[in-house]
Amino acid sequence: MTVPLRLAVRRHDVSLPEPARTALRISVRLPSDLEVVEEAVDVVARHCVAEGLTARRARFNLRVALCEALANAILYGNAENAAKHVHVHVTITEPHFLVEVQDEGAGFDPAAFANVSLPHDLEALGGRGLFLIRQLVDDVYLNERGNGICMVLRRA
Amino acid sequence: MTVPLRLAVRRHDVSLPEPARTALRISVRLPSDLEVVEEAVDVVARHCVAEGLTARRARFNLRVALCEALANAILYGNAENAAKHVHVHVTITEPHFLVEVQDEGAGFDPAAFANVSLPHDLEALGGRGLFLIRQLVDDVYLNERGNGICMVLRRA
Amino acid sequence: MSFTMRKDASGVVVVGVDGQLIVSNRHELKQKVLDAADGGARKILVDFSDTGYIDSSGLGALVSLAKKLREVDGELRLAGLNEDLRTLFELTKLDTLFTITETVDDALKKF
Amino acid sequence: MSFTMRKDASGVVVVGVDGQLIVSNRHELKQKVLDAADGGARKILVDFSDTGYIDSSGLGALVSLAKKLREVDGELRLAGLNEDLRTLFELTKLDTLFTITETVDDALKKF
Ligand SMILES: Nc1ncnc2c1ncn2[C@@H]1O[C@H](COP(=O)(O)OP(=O)(O)O)[C@@H](O)[C@H]1O
Ligand SMILES: Nc1ncnc2c1ncn2[C@@H]1O[C@H](COP(=O)(O)OP(=O)(O)O)[C@@H](O)[C@H]1O
Repeated sequence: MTVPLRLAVRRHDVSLPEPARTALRISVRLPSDLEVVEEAVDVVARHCVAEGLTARRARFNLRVALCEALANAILYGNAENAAKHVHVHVTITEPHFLVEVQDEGAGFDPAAFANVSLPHDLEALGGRGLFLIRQLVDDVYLNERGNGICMVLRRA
Repeated sequence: MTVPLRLAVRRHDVSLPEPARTALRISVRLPSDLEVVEEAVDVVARHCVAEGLTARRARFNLRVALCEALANAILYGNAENAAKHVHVHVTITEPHFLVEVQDEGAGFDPAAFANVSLPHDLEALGGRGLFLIRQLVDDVYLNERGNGICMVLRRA
Repeated sequence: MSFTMRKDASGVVVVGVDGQLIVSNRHELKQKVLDAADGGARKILVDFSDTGYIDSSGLGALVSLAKKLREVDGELRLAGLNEDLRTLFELTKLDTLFTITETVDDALKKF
Repeated sequence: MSFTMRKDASGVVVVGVDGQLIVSNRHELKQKVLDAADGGARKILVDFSDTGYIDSSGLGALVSLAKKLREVDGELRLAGLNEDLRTLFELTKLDTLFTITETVDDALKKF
Protein backbone atom coordinates (compact mmCIF):
# COMPACT_ATOMS: atom_id res chain seq x y z
CA MET A 1 0.00 0.00 0.00
CA THR A 2 1.60 3.21 -1.15
CA VAL A 3 -1.07 5.59 0.10
CA PRO A 4 0.48 8.23 2.39
CA LEU A 5 -1.23 8.59 5.73
CA ARG A 6 -0.44 12.03 7.06
CA LEU A 7 -3.18 14.12 8.50
CA ALA A 8 -3.28 17.66 9.68
CA VAL A 9 -6.46 18.87 11.31
CA ARG A 10 -6.48 22.57 12.04
CA ARG A 11 -9.39 24.70 13.05
CA HIS A 12 -8.50 27.69 10.94
CA ASP A 13 -8.66 28.73 7.36
CA VAL A 14 -6.05 27.36 5.08
CA SER A 15 -3.71 30.01 3.89
CA LEU A 16 -2.46 28.78 0.60
CA PRO A 17 1.15 29.47 -0.22
CA GLU A 18 1.50 32.34 -2.68
CA PRO A 19 2.60 30.74 -5.89
CA ALA A 20 5.73 32.28 -7.30
CA ARG A 21 4.49 32.77 -10.81
CA THR A 22 1.21 31.43 -12.01
CA ALA A 23 -1.53 29.79 -10.02
CA LEU A 24 -4.35 27.85 -11.54
CA ARG A 25 -7.69 27.59 -9.85
CA ILE A 26 -10.63 25.56 -10.99
CA SER A 27 -14.04 26.12 -9.44
CA VAL A 28 -17.20 24.15 -9.83
CA ARG A 29 -20.52 25.11 -8.33
CA LEU A 30 -22.91 22.25 -7.79
CA PRO A 31 -26.55 21.97 -6.82
CA SER A 32 -27.27 19.97 -3.67
CA ASP A 33 -28.17 16.90 -5.63
CA LEU A 34 -26.43 13.55 -5.31
CA GLU A 35 -27.01 12.99 -9.01
CA VAL A 36 -24.24 15.45 -9.90
CA VAL A 37 -21.55 13.89 -7.73
CA GLU A 38 -20.24 11.54 -10.34
CA GLU A 39 -19.98 14.16 -13.05
CA ALA A 40 -18.34 16.64 -10.71
CA VAL A 41 -15.78 14.07 -9.64
CA ASP A 42 -15.06 13.32 -13.28
CA VAL A 43 -14.62 16.97 -14.21
CA VAL A 44 -12.25 17.69 -11.36
CA ALA A 45 -10.23 14.53 -11.95
CA ARG A 46 -9.93 15.28 -15.65
CA HIS A 47 -8.60 18.77 -15.04
CA CYS A 48 -6.19 17.58 -12.37
CA VAL A 49 -4.80 15.01 -14.77
CA ALA A 50 -4.45 17.76 -17.36
CA GLU A 51 -2.30 19.54 -14.77
CA GLY A 52 -0.11 16.56 -14.08
CA LEU A 53 -1.73 14.58 -11.27
CA THR A 54 -0.82 10.96 -11.90
CA ALA A 55 -3.59 8.91 -13.44
CA ARG A 56 -3.52 6.49 -10.53
CA ARG A 57 -3.99 9.15 -7.86
CA ALA A 58 -6.68 10.86 -9.91
CA ARG A 59 -8.52 7.65 -10.60
CA PHE A 60 -8.51 6.38 -7.07
CA ASN A 61 -7.31 8.69 -4.29
CA LEU A 62 -8.78 11.91 -5.64
CA ARG A 63 -11.99 10.39 -6.92
CA VAL A 64 -12.91 8.50 -3.80
CA ALA A 65 -11.95 11.34 -1.44
CA LEU A 66 -13.80 13.95 -3.48
CA CYS A 67 -16.84 11.73 -3.80
CA GLU A 68 -16.95 11.39 0.00
CA ALA A 69 -16.57 15.11 0.56
CA LEU A 70 -19.28 15.96 -1.96
CA ALA A 71 -21.70 13.42 -0.56
CA ASN A 72 -21.18 14.82 2.94
CA ALA A 73 -21.56 18.40 1.74
CA ILE A 74 -24.81 17.60 -0.05
CA LEU A 75 -26.29 15.30 2.59
CA TYR A 76 -25.13 16.77 5.92
CA GLY A 77 -24.00 20.28 5.03
CA ASN A 78 -26.81 21.34 2.70
CA ALA A 79 -29.30 18.65 3.69
CA GLU A 80 -30.16 18.28 0.00
CA ASN A 81 -31.73 21.73 0.10
CA ALA A 82 -32.19 22.76 -3.52
CA ALA A 83 -31.56 26.41 -2.66
CA LYS A 84 -28.05 25.66 -1.45
CA HIS A 85 -24.94 24.90 -3.44
CA VAL A 86 -21.70 23.09 -2.99
CA HIS A 87 -18.56 24.90 -4.07
CA VAL A 88 -15.49 23.07 -5.21
CA HIS A 89 -12.23 24.95 -5.65
CA VAL A 90 -9.13 23.28 -6.93
CA THR A 91 -5.93 25.25 -6.59
CA ILE A 92 -2.97 23.85 -8.42
CA THR A 93 0.49 24.89 -7.38
CA GLU A 94 3.89 23.54 -8.19
CA PRO A 95 3.93 20.93 -5.39
CA HIS A 96 0.24 20.47 -4.56
CA PHE A 97 -3.31 19.98 -5.67
CA LEU A 98 -5.60 21.60 -3.11
CA VAL A 99 -9.18 20.46 -3.41
CA GLU A 100 -11.65 22.43 -1.28
CA VAL A 101 -15.26 21.40 -0.87
CA GLN A 102 -17.48 23.92 0.82
CA ASP A 103 -21.17 23.67 1.58
CA GLU A 104 -23.69 26.21 2.82
CA GLY A 105 -24.51 24.32 5.97
CA ALA A 106 -24.01 25.01 9.67
CA GLY A 107 -20.65 23.32 9.65
CA PHE A 108 -19.03 20.29 10.98
CA ASP A 109 -18.87 18.87 14.43
CA PRO A 110 -15.15 19.31 15.06
CA ALA A 111 -15.11 16.29 17.32
CA ALA A 112 -16.40 14.13 14.50
CA PHE A 113 -13.58 15.42 12.38
CA ALA A 114 -10.71 15.30 14.85
CA ASN A 115 -11.27 11.76 16.04
CA VAL A 116 -12.08 10.04 12.85
CA SER A 117 -11.51 6.33 12.90
CA LEU A 118 -13.14 3.24 11.54
CA PRO A 119 -16.46 2.41 13.19
CA HIS A 120 -16.00 -0.04 16.05
CA ASP A 121 -18.62 -2.26 14.52
CA LEU A 122 -17.05 -3.63 11.38
CA GLU A 123 -20.53 -4.15 9.98
CA ALA A 124 -21.69 -0.59 10.55
CA LEU A 125 -23.49 0.75 7.52
CA GLY A 126 -21.84 4.19 7.64
CA GLY A 127 -19.09 6.18 9.24
CA ARG A 128 -16.26 5.40 6.86
CA GLY A 129 -16.34 8.56 4.73
CA LEU A 130 -14.06 10.90 6.64
CA PHE A 131 -11.81 8.01 7.53
CA LEU A 132 -11.32 7.23 3.86
CA ILE A 133 -10.61 10.86 3.03
CA ARG A 134 -7.89 10.87 5.67
CA GLN A 135 -6.38 7.73 4.27
CA LEU A 136 -6.46 8.72 0.64
CA VAL A 137 -5.10 12.25 0.63
CA ASP A 138 -1.88 13.67 2.03
CA ASP A 139 -3.39 16.34 4.28
CA VAL A 140 -6.85 17.43 5.31
CA TYR A 141 -7.86 20.81 6.69
CA LEU A 142 -11.14 22.10 7.96
CA ASN A 143 -12.06 25.75 7.53
CA GLU A 144 -12.94 28.09 10.39
CA ARG A 145 -16.68 27.66 10.21
CA GLY A 146 -16.42 23.93 9.73
CA ASN A 147 -18.35 23.82 6.49
CA GLY A 148 -15.37 23.47 4.23
CA ILE A 149 -12.80 20.76 3.90
CA CYS A 150 -9.54 21.15 2.04
CA MET A 151 -7.85 18.02 0.78
CA VAL A 152 -4.23 18.20 -0.27
CA LEU A 153 -2.68 15.85 -2.77
CA ARG A 154 1.01 16.12 -3.35
CA ARG A 155 1.98 16.11 -6.97
CA ALA A 156 4.28 13.11 -6.83
CA MET B 1 -13.59 30.95 -43.69
CA THR B 2 -15.90 29.62 -41.04
CA VAL B 3 -15.03 32.12 -38.33
CA PRO B 4 -18.16 33.92 -37.11
CA LEU B 5 -17.93 37.67 -37.08
CA ARG B 6 -20.40 38.93 -34.51
CA LEU B 7 -19.34 41.59 -32.10
CA ALA B 8 -21.02 43.13 -29.12
CA VAL B 9 -19.31 46.01 -27.41
CA ARG B 10 -21.00 47.08 -24.20
CA ARG B 11 -19.68 49.41 -21.57
CA HIS B 12 -20.93 47.48 -18.58
CA ASP B 13 -19.98 44.40 -16.69
CA VAL B 14 -20.96 41.18 -18.26
CA SER B 15 -23.62 39.42 -16.30
CA LEU B 16 -23.09 35.81 -17.01
CA PRO B 17 -26.17 33.67 -17.37
CA GLU B 18 -26.84 31.61 -14.24
CA PRO B 19 -26.08 28.08 -15.23
CA ALA B 20 -28.92 25.72 -14.52
CA ARG B 21 -26.89 23.05 -12.77
CA THR B 22 -23.16 23.12 -12.60
CA ALA B 23 -20.81 25.85 -13.68
CA LEU B 24 -17.13 25.38 -14.14
CA ARG B 25 -14.72 28.24 -13.72
CA ILE B 26 -11.00 28.14 -14.31
CA SER B 27 -8.82 30.97 -13.10
CA VAL B 28 -5.20 31.66 -13.76
CA ARG B 29 -3.23 34.47 -12.21
CA LEU B 30 -0.21 35.60 -14.17
CA PRO B 31 2.69 37.90 -13.50
CA SER B 32 3.07 40.84 -15.88
CA ASP B 33 5.70 39.08 -17.90
CA LEU B 34 5.42 38.31 -21.59
CA GLU B 35 7.36 35.10 -20.99
CA VAL B 36 4.31 33.46 -19.40
CA VAL B 37 1.90 34.19 -22.25
CA GLU B 38 2.58 31.02 -24.16
CA GLU B 39 2.20 28.73 -21.17
CA ALA B 40 -0.96 30.48 -20.02
CA VAL B 41 -2.49 30.15 -23.47
CA ASP B 42 -1.60 26.46 -23.44
CA VAL B 43 -3.12 25.84 -20.04
CA VAL B 44 -6.37 27.57 -20.88
CA ALA B 45 -6.65 25.87 -24.26
CA ARG B 46 -6.00 22.47 -22.73
CA HIS B 47 -8.71 22.88 -20.13
CA CYS B 48 -11.18 24.20 -22.68
CA VAL B 49 -10.55 21.18 -24.87
CA ALA B 50 -11.11 18.99 -21.82
CA GLU B 51 -14.51 20.68 -21.55
CA GLY B 52 -15.43 20.11 -25.15
CA LEU B 53 -14.19 23.07 -27.14
CA THR B 54 -13.32 21.75 -30.57
CA ALA B 55 -9.62 21.23 -31.17
CA ARG B 56 -9.70 23.58 -34.13
CA ARG B 57 -11.22 26.48 -32.22
CA ALA B 58 -8.91 25.89 -29.27
CA ARG B 59 -5.84 25.65 -31.44
CA PHE B 60 -6.52 28.71 -33.48
CA ASN B 61 -9.37 31.02 -32.47
CA LEU B 62 -8.95 30.73 -28.72
CA ARG B 63 -5.17 30.69 -28.75
CA VAL B 64 -4.65 33.69 -30.96
CA ALA B 65 -7.38 35.76 -29.29
CA LEU B 66 -6.17 34.93 -25.79
CA CYS B 67 -2.58 35.63 -26.75
CA GLU B 68 -3.59 39.08 -27.99
CA ALA B 69 -5.59 39.85 -24.87
CA LEU B 70 -2.76 38.74 -22.57
CA ALA B 71 -0.16 40.70 -24.47
CA ASN B 72 -2.30 43.84 -24.24
CA ALA B 73 -3.00 43.28 -20.54
CA ILE B 74 0.70 42.88 -19.78
CA LEU B 75 2.01 45.63 -22.07
CA TYR B 76 -0.67 48.33 -21.94
CA GLY B 77 -2.73 47.46 -18.89
CA ASN B 78 0.01 46.60 -16.42
CA ALA B 79 2.89 48.21 -18.32
CA GLU B 80 4.99 45.16 -17.44
CA ASN B 81 4.94 46.24 -13.80
CA ALA B 82 6.11 43.25 -11.80
CA ALA B 83 3.85 44.20 -8.88
CA LYS B 84 0.74 43.81 -11.01
CA HIS B 85 -0.97 40.66 -12.20
CA VAL B 86 -3.18 39.56 -15.02
CA HIS B 87 -6.23 37.52 -14.11
CA VAL B 88 -7.76 35.05 -16.49
CA HIS B 89 -11.16 33.56 -15.72
CA VAL B 90 -12.73 30.97 -17.93
CA THR B 91 -16.36 30.22 -17.26
CA ILE B 92 -17.74 27.21 -19.03
CA THR B 93 -21.46 26.89 -19.46
CA GLU B 94 -23.57 24.63 -21.60
CA PRO B 95 -23.50 26.87 -24.68
CA HIS B 96 -20.42 29.05 -24.12
CA PHE B 97 -16.82 29.41 -23.13
CA LEU B 98 -16.35 32.83 -21.57
CA VAL B 99 -12.73 33.87 -21.37
CA GLU B 100 -12.09 37.01 -19.31
CA VAL B 101 -8.73 38.72 -19.19
CA GLN B 102 -8.38 41.43 -16.60
CA ASP B 103 -5.38 43.58 -15.84
CA GLU B 104 -4.64 46.00 -13.02
CA GLY B 105 -4.24 48.98 -15.30
CA ALA B 106 -6.16 52.21 -15.76
CA GLY B 107 -8.36 50.66 -18.38
CA PHE B 108 -8.96 50.90 -22.01
CA ASP B 109 -9.70 53.83 -24.22
CA PRO B 110 -13.27 52.93 -25.19
CA ALA B 111 -12.85 54.65 -28.53
CA ALA B 112 -9.96 52.35 -29.35
CA PHE B 113 -12.18 49.43 -28.55
CA ALA B 114 -15.42 50.53 -30.20
CA ASN B 115 -13.94 51.44 -33.56
CA VAL B 116 -11.51 48.67 -34.06
CA SER B 117 -10.56 48.07 -37.65
CA LEU B 118 -7.48 47.14 -39.60
CA PRO B 119 -4.85 49.88 -39.69
CA HIS B 120 -5.22 52.04 -42.81
CA ASP B 121 -1.60 51.45 -43.59
CA LEU B 122 -1.34 47.81 -44.56
CA GLU B 123 2.31 47.91 -43.55
CA ALA B 124 1.69 49.27 -40.07
CA LEU B 125 3.70 47.38 -37.48
CA GLY B 126 0.90 47.19 -34.91
CA GLY B 127 -2.79 47.78 -34.41
CA ARG B 128 -4.10 44.38 -35.41
CA GLY B 129 -4.57 42.82 -31.98
CA LEU B 130 -8.08 43.90 -31.05
CA PHE B 131 -9.17 43.49 -34.65
CA LEU B 132 -8.06 39.86 -34.58
CA ILE B 133 -9.83 39.22 -31.29
CA ARG B 134 -13.04 40.54 -32.84
CA GLN B 135 -12.63 38.31 -35.85
CA LEU B 136 -11.76 35.15 -33.99
CA VAL B 137 -14.31 34.98 -31.21
CA ASP B 138 -18.09 35.14 -31.31
CA ASP B 139 -18.59 38.07 -28.96
CA VAL B 140 -16.39 40.53 -27.11
CA TYR B 141 -17.33 42.55 -24.06
CA LEU B 142 -15.45 45.18 -22.14
CA ASN B 143 -15.98 45.55 -18.41
CA GLU B 144 -17.10 48.77 -16.74
CA ARG B 145 -13.66 50.05 -15.88
CA GLY B 146 -12.23 49.10 -19.22
CA ASN B 147 -9.46 46.93 -17.86
CA GLY B 148 -11.14 43.63 -18.57
CA ILE B 149 -12.15 42.01 -21.78
CA CYS B 150 -14.50 39.05 -22.01
CA MET B 151 -14.29 36.88 -25.09
CA VAL B 152 -17.11 34.49 -25.83
CA LEU B 153 -16.68 31.34 -27.85
CA ARG B 154 -19.77 29.37 -28.64
CA ARG B 155 -19.40 25.69 -28.05
CA ALA B 156 -20.25 24.57 -31.58
CA MET C 1 -23.28 3.60 -15.14
CA SER C 2 -25.50 0.63 -14.56
CA PHE C 3 -25.85 -2.79 -13.04
CA THR C 4 -26.11 -5.97 -15.03
CA MET C 5 -27.56 -9.16 -13.68
CA ARG C 6 -27.35 -12.73 -14.91
CA LYS C 7 -27.92 -16.16 -13.47
CA ASP C 8 -24.97 -18.45 -13.91
CA ALA C 9 -25.45 -22.14 -14.78
CA SER C 10 -24.29 -22.90 -11.23
CA GLY C 11 -27.27 -20.98 -9.86
CA VAL C 12 -25.21 -18.03 -8.64
CA VAL C 13 -26.62 -14.62 -9.53
CA VAL C 14 -23.83 -12.40 -10.88
CA VAL C 15 -24.30 -8.66 -10.53
CA GLY C 16 -21.94 -6.53 -12.57
CA VAL C 17 -21.14 -2.97 -11.52
CA ASP C 18 -20.47 -0.93 -14.64
CA GLY C 19 -18.88 2.35 -13.62
CA GLN C 20 -19.11 3.67 -10.09
CA LEU C 21 -20.77 2.27 -7.00
CA ILE C 22 -21.36 5.42 -5.02
CA VAL C 23 -23.79 7.46 -3.01
CA SER C 24 -25.99 8.22 -6.00
CA ASN C 25 -26.62 4.68 -7.23
CA ARG C 26 -26.14 2.41 -4.25
CA HIS C 27 -29.92 2.22 -3.70
CA GLU C 28 -30.34 0.92 -7.21
CA LEU C 29 -27.87 -1.88 -6.52
CA LYS C 30 -29.52 -2.70 -3.22
CA GLN C 31 -32.93 -2.87 -4.86
CA LYS C 32 -31.70 -5.16 -7.61
CA VAL C 33 -30.06 -7.57 -5.23
CA LEU C 34 -32.97 -7.57 -2.79
CA ASP C 35 -35.37 -8.23 -5.66
CA ALA C 36 -33.22 -11.20 -6.68
CA ALA C 37 -33.24 -12.46 -3.09
CA ASP C 38 -37.01 -12.07 -2.98
CA GLY C 39 -37.11 -14.16 -6.13
CA GLY C 40 -35.24 -16.92 -4.33
CA ALA C 41 -31.60 -16.19 -5.12
CA ARG C 42 -29.29 -17.08 -2.24
CA LYS C 43 -25.82 -16.94 -3.79
CA ILE C 44 -25.01 -13.50 -5.11
CA LEU C 45 -21.66 -12.57 -6.61
CA VAL C 46 -20.88 -8.92 -7.24
CA ASP C 47 -18.52 -8.55 -10.17
CA PHE C 48 -16.32 -5.44 -9.99
CA SER C 49 -14.28 -6.11 -13.14
CA ASP C 50 -15.75 -3.03 -14.83
CA THR C 51 -15.94 -0.79 -11.79
CA GLY C 52 -14.20 2.55 -11.57
CA TYR C 53 -14.44 3.42 -7.92
CA ILE C 54 -16.51 2.69 -4.84
CA ASP C 55 -17.19 5.18 -2.08
CA SER C 56 -18.07 4.60 1.56
CA SER C 57 -21.79 4.58 0.76
CA GLY C 58 -21.15 1.86 -1.75
CA LEU C 59 -19.25 -0.10 0.87
CA GLY C 60 -22.13 0.47 3.27
CA ALA C 61 -24.57 -0.87 0.71
CA LEU C 62 -22.50 -4.03 0.31
CA VAL C 63 -22.34 -4.52 4.08
CA SER C 64 -26.10 -4.04 4.30
CA LEU C 65 -26.77 -6.53 1.52
CA ALA C 66 -24.44 -9.09 3.04
CA LYS C 67 -26.38 -8.84 6.31
CA LYS C 68 -29.75 -9.15 4.64
CA LEU C 69 -28.67 -12.18 2.65
CA ARG C 70 -27.25 -13.83 5.73
CA GLU C 71 -30.63 -13.42 7.39
CA VAL C 72 -32.15 -15.65 4.72
CA ASP C 73 -29.20 -18.07 4.77
CA GLY C 74 -27.77 -16.60 1.60
CA GLU C 75 -24.37 -15.06 0.92
CA LEU C 76 -22.92 -12.13 -0.95
CA ARG C 77 -19.43 -12.54 -2.37
CA LEU C 78 -17.18 -10.23 -4.33
CA ALA C 79 -14.87 -10.73 -7.32
CA GLY C 80 -12.93 -8.83 -9.94
CA LEU C 81 -11.55 -6.08 -7.71
CA ASN C 82 -8.58 -4.22 -9.14
CA GLU C 83 -5.69 -3.16 -6.96
CA ASP C 84 -7.26 0.17 -6.02
CA LEU C 85 -10.55 -1.37 -4.99
CA ARG C 86 -8.75 -4.03 -3.01
CA THR C 87 -6.92 -1.28 -1.16
CA LEU C 88 -10.29 0.22 -0.29
CA PHE C 89 -11.46 -2.99 1.33
CA GLU C 90 -8.17 -3.36 3.16
CA LEU C 91 -8.22 0.20 4.48
CA THR C 92 -11.70 -0.30 5.86
CA LYS C 93 -10.95 -3.86 7.01
CA LEU C 94 -13.96 -5.05 5.04
CA ASP C 95 -11.72 -7.57 3.32
CA THR C 96 -12.20 -9.63 6.48
CA LEU C 97 -15.97 -9.44 6.19
CA PHE C 98 -16.40 -10.62 2.64
CA THR C 99 -15.24 -13.61 0.66
CA ILE C 100 -13.31 -11.89 -2.10
CA THR C 101 -12.10 -13.86 -5.09
CA GLU C 102 -9.83 -12.59 -7.80
CA THR C 103 -11.76 -13.68 -10.86
CA VAL C 104 -15.45 -14.26 -11.43
CA ASP C 105 -14.77 -17.70 -12.93
CA ASP C 106 -12.88 -18.74 -9.85
CA ALA C 107 -15.58 -17.36 -7.59
CA LEU C 108 -18.29 -19.26 -9.45
CA LYS C 109 -16.38 -22.53 -9.14
CA LYS C 110 -15.98 -22.14 -5.39
CA PHE C 111 -19.36 -20.65 -4.49
CA MET D 1 9.99 27.00 -29.21
CA SER D 2 12.85 28.11 -31.36
CA PHE D 3 13.98 29.25 -34.74
CA THR D 4 16.12 27.20 -37.06
CA MET D 5 18.18 28.67 -39.85
CA ARG D 6 19.82 27.08 -42.86
CA LYS D 7 21.16 28.26 -46.18
CA ASP D 8 19.70 26.40 -49.13
CA ALA D 9 21.87 25.39 -52.11
CA SER D 10 20.00 28.07 -54.07
CA GLY D 11 21.34 30.72 -51.71
CA VAL D 12 18.00 31.32 -50.00
CA VAL D 13 18.16 31.46 -46.20
CA VAL D 14 15.34 29.37 -44.74
CA VAL D 15 14.14 30.28 -41.25
CA GLY D 16 11.95 27.70 -39.55
CA VAL D 17 9.50 28.73 -36.84
CA ASP D 18 9.16 25.85 -34.41
CA GLY D 19 6.17 26.50 -32.17
CA GLN D 20 4.66 29.94 -31.78
CA LEU D 21 5.61 33.26 -33.30
CA ILE D 22 4.21 35.64 -30.74
CA VAL D 23 4.81 38.67 -28.60
CA SER D 24 7.39 36.91 -26.45
CA ASN D 25 9.73 35.66 -29.15
CA ARG D 26 9.23 37.97 -32.15
CA HIS D 27 12.36 39.94 -31.23
CA GLU D 28 14.42 36.78 -31.40
CA LEU D 29 13.17 36.11 -34.92
CA LYS D 30 13.82 39.69 -35.97
CA GLN D 31 17.34 39.55 -34.62
CA LYS D 32 18.12 36.29 -36.40
CA VAL D 33 16.88 37.53 -39.74
CA LEU D 34 18.56 40.93 -39.44
CA ASP D 35 21.82 39.20 -38.54
CA ALA D 36 21.51 37.09 -41.67
CA ALA D 37 20.83 40.24 -43.74
CA ASP D 38 23.86 41.91 -42.19
CA GLY D 39 25.82 38.85 -43.26
CA GLY D 40 24.72 39.43 -46.84
CA ALA D 41 21.58 37.32 -47.13
CA ARG D 42 18.99 38.89 -49.44
CA LYS D 43 16.48 36.11 -50.04
CA ILE D 44 14.87 34.96 -46.82
CA LEU D 45 12.13 32.35 -46.66
CA VAL D 46 10.21 31.87 -43.43
CA ASP D 47 9.02 28.29 -43.10
CA PHE D 48 5.84 27.91 -41.04
CA SER D 49 5.42 24.15 -41.50
CA ASP D 50 6.00 23.54 -37.79
CA THR D 51 4.28 26.63 -36.45
CA GLY D 52 1.38 26.49 -34.02
CA TYR D 53 0.03 30.00 -34.08
CA ILE D 54 1.06 33.57 -34.85
CA ASP D 55 -0.25 36.60 -33.05
CA SER D 56 -0.47 40.20 -34.23
CA SER D 57 2.99 40.98 -32.83
CA GLY D 58 4.35 38.14 -34.89
CA LEU D 59 2.62 39.54 -37.96
CA GLY D 60 4.07 42.95 -37.12
CA ALA D 61 7.54 41.45 -36.91
CA LEU D 62 7.15 39.91 -40.35
CA VAL D 63 5.97 43.22 -41.81
CA SER D 64 8.91 44.98 -40.23
CA LEU D 65 11.40 42.46 -41.57
CA ALA D 66 9.92 42.61 -45.05
CA LYS D 67 10.39 46.39 -45.03
CA LYS D 68 13.96 46.20 -43.81
CA LEU D 69 14.89 43.63 -46.42
CA ARG D 70 13.30 45.67 -49.16
CA GLU D 71 15.47 48.60 -48.13
CA VAL D 72 18.54 46.55 -48.99
CA ASP D 73 16.95 45.12 -52.15
CA GLY D 74 16.21 41.84 -50.45
CA GLU D 75 12.93 40.00 -49.99
CA LEU D 76 11.14 38.04 -47.29
CA ARG D 77 8.80 35.30 -48.44
CA LEU D 78 6.59 32.87 -46.56
CA ALA D 79 5.81 29.18 -46.98
CA GLY D 80 4.27 26.21 -45.23
CA LEU D 81 1.24 27.99 -43.73
CA ASN D 82 -1.55 25.69 -42.63
CA GLU D 83 -5.19 26.62 -43.15
CA ASP D 84 -5.46 28.49 -39.83
CA LEU D 85 -2.37 30.57 -40.44
CA ARG D 86 -3.52 31.36 -43.95
CA THR D 87 -6.79 32.59 -42.48
CA LEU D 88 -4.79 34.91 -40.26
CA PHE D 89 -3.05 36.51 -43.23
CA GLU D 90 -6.33 36.80 -45.10
CA LEU D 91 -8.14 38.41 -42.15
CA THR D 92 -5.40 41.01 -41.84
CA LYS D 93 -5.04 41.37 -45.64
CA LEU D 94 -1.34 40.66 -45.24
CA ASP D 95 -1.69 37.91 -47.84
CA THR D 96 -1.51 40.76 -50.35
CA LEU D 97 1.76 42.04 -48.90
CA PHE D 98 3.77 38.84 -48.95
CA THR D 99 4.62 36.26 -51.52
CA ILE D 100 3.20 33.15 -49.90
CA THR D 101 3.95 29.73 -51.31
CA GLU D 102 2.39 26.50 -50.21
CA THR D 103 5.50 24.38 -49.80
CA VAL D 104 9.08 25.27 -49.01
CA ASP D 105 10.36 23.27 -51.99
CA ASP D 106 8.12 25.19 -54.31
CA ALA D 107 9.14 28.49 -52.75
CA LEU D 108 12.82 27.67 -53.16
CA LYS D 109 12.38 26.82 -56.82
CA LYS D 110 10.61 30.11 -57.55
CA PHE D 111 12.63 32.48 -55.32
N1 LIG E 1 -20.18 18.74 5.38
C1 LIG E 1 -20.59 18.34 6.60
N2 LIG E 1 -21.32 19.18 7.38
C2 LIG E 1 -21.74 18.78 8.61
N3 LIG E 1 -21.47 17.57 9.15
C3 LIG E 1 -20.76 16.68 8.43
C4 LIG E 1 -20.29 17.02 7.14
N4 LIG E 1 -19.60 15.95 6.68
C5 LIG E 1 -19.64 15.00 7.62
N5 LIG E 1 -20.34 15.43 8.69
C6 LIG E 1 -20.61 14.66 9.94
O1 LIG E 1 -19.60 13.69 10.12
C7 LIG E 1 -20.20 12.39 10.23
C8 LIG E 1 -19.29 11.31 9.68
O2 LIG E 1 -19.22 11.39 8.26
P1 LIG E 1 -18.63 10.19 7.43
O3 LIG E 1 -17.34 9.78 8.02
O4 LIG E 1 -18.56 10.63 6.00
O5 LIG E 1 -19.59 8.98 7.59
P2 LIG E 1 -21.13 8.85 7.16
O6 LIG E 1 -21.38 9.82 6.06
O7 LIG E 1 -21.23 7.45 6.71
O8 LIG E 1 -21.91 9.15 8.42
C9 LIG E 1 -21.51 12.51 9.51
O9 LIG E 1 -22.44 11.53 9.94
C10 LIG E 1 -21.93 13.93 9.86
O10 LIG E 1 -22.53 13.98 11.12
N1 LIG F 1 -5.49 46.08 -21.62
C1 LIG F 1 -5.39 47.33 -22.15
N2 LIG F 1 -5.35 48.42 -21.34
C2 LIG F 1 -5.23 49.65 -21.87
N3 LIG F 1 -5.16 49.90 -23.20
C3 LIG F 1 -5.20 48.87 -24.07
C4 LIG F 1 -5.32 47.54 -23.58
N4 LIG F 1 -5.34 46.72 -24.68
C5 LIG F 1 -5.23 47.51 -25.75
N5 LIG F 1 -5.15 48.80 -25.42
C6 LIG F 1 -5.04 49.94 -26.34
O1 LIG F 1 -5.57 49.60 -27.60
C7 LIG F 1 -4.60 49.79 -28.63
C8 LIG F 1 -4.78 48.81 -29.75
O2 LIG F 1 -4.38 47.51 -29.35
P1 LIG F 1 -4.16 46.36 -30.41
O3 LIG F 1 -5.29 46.36 -31.36
O4 LIG F 1 -3.92 45.10 -29.67
O5 LIG F 1 -2.89 46.78 -31.24
P2 LIG F 1 -1.39 46.99 -30.77
O6 LIG F 1 -1.19 46.19 -29.53
O7 LIG F 1 -0.61 46.46 -31.90
O8 LIG F 1 -1.25 48.46 -30.56
C9 LIG F 1 -3.27 49.68 -27.92
O9 LIG F 1 -2.24 50.35 -28.63
C10 LIG F 1 -3.59 50.33 -26.58
O10 LIG F 1 -3.51 51.71 -26.65
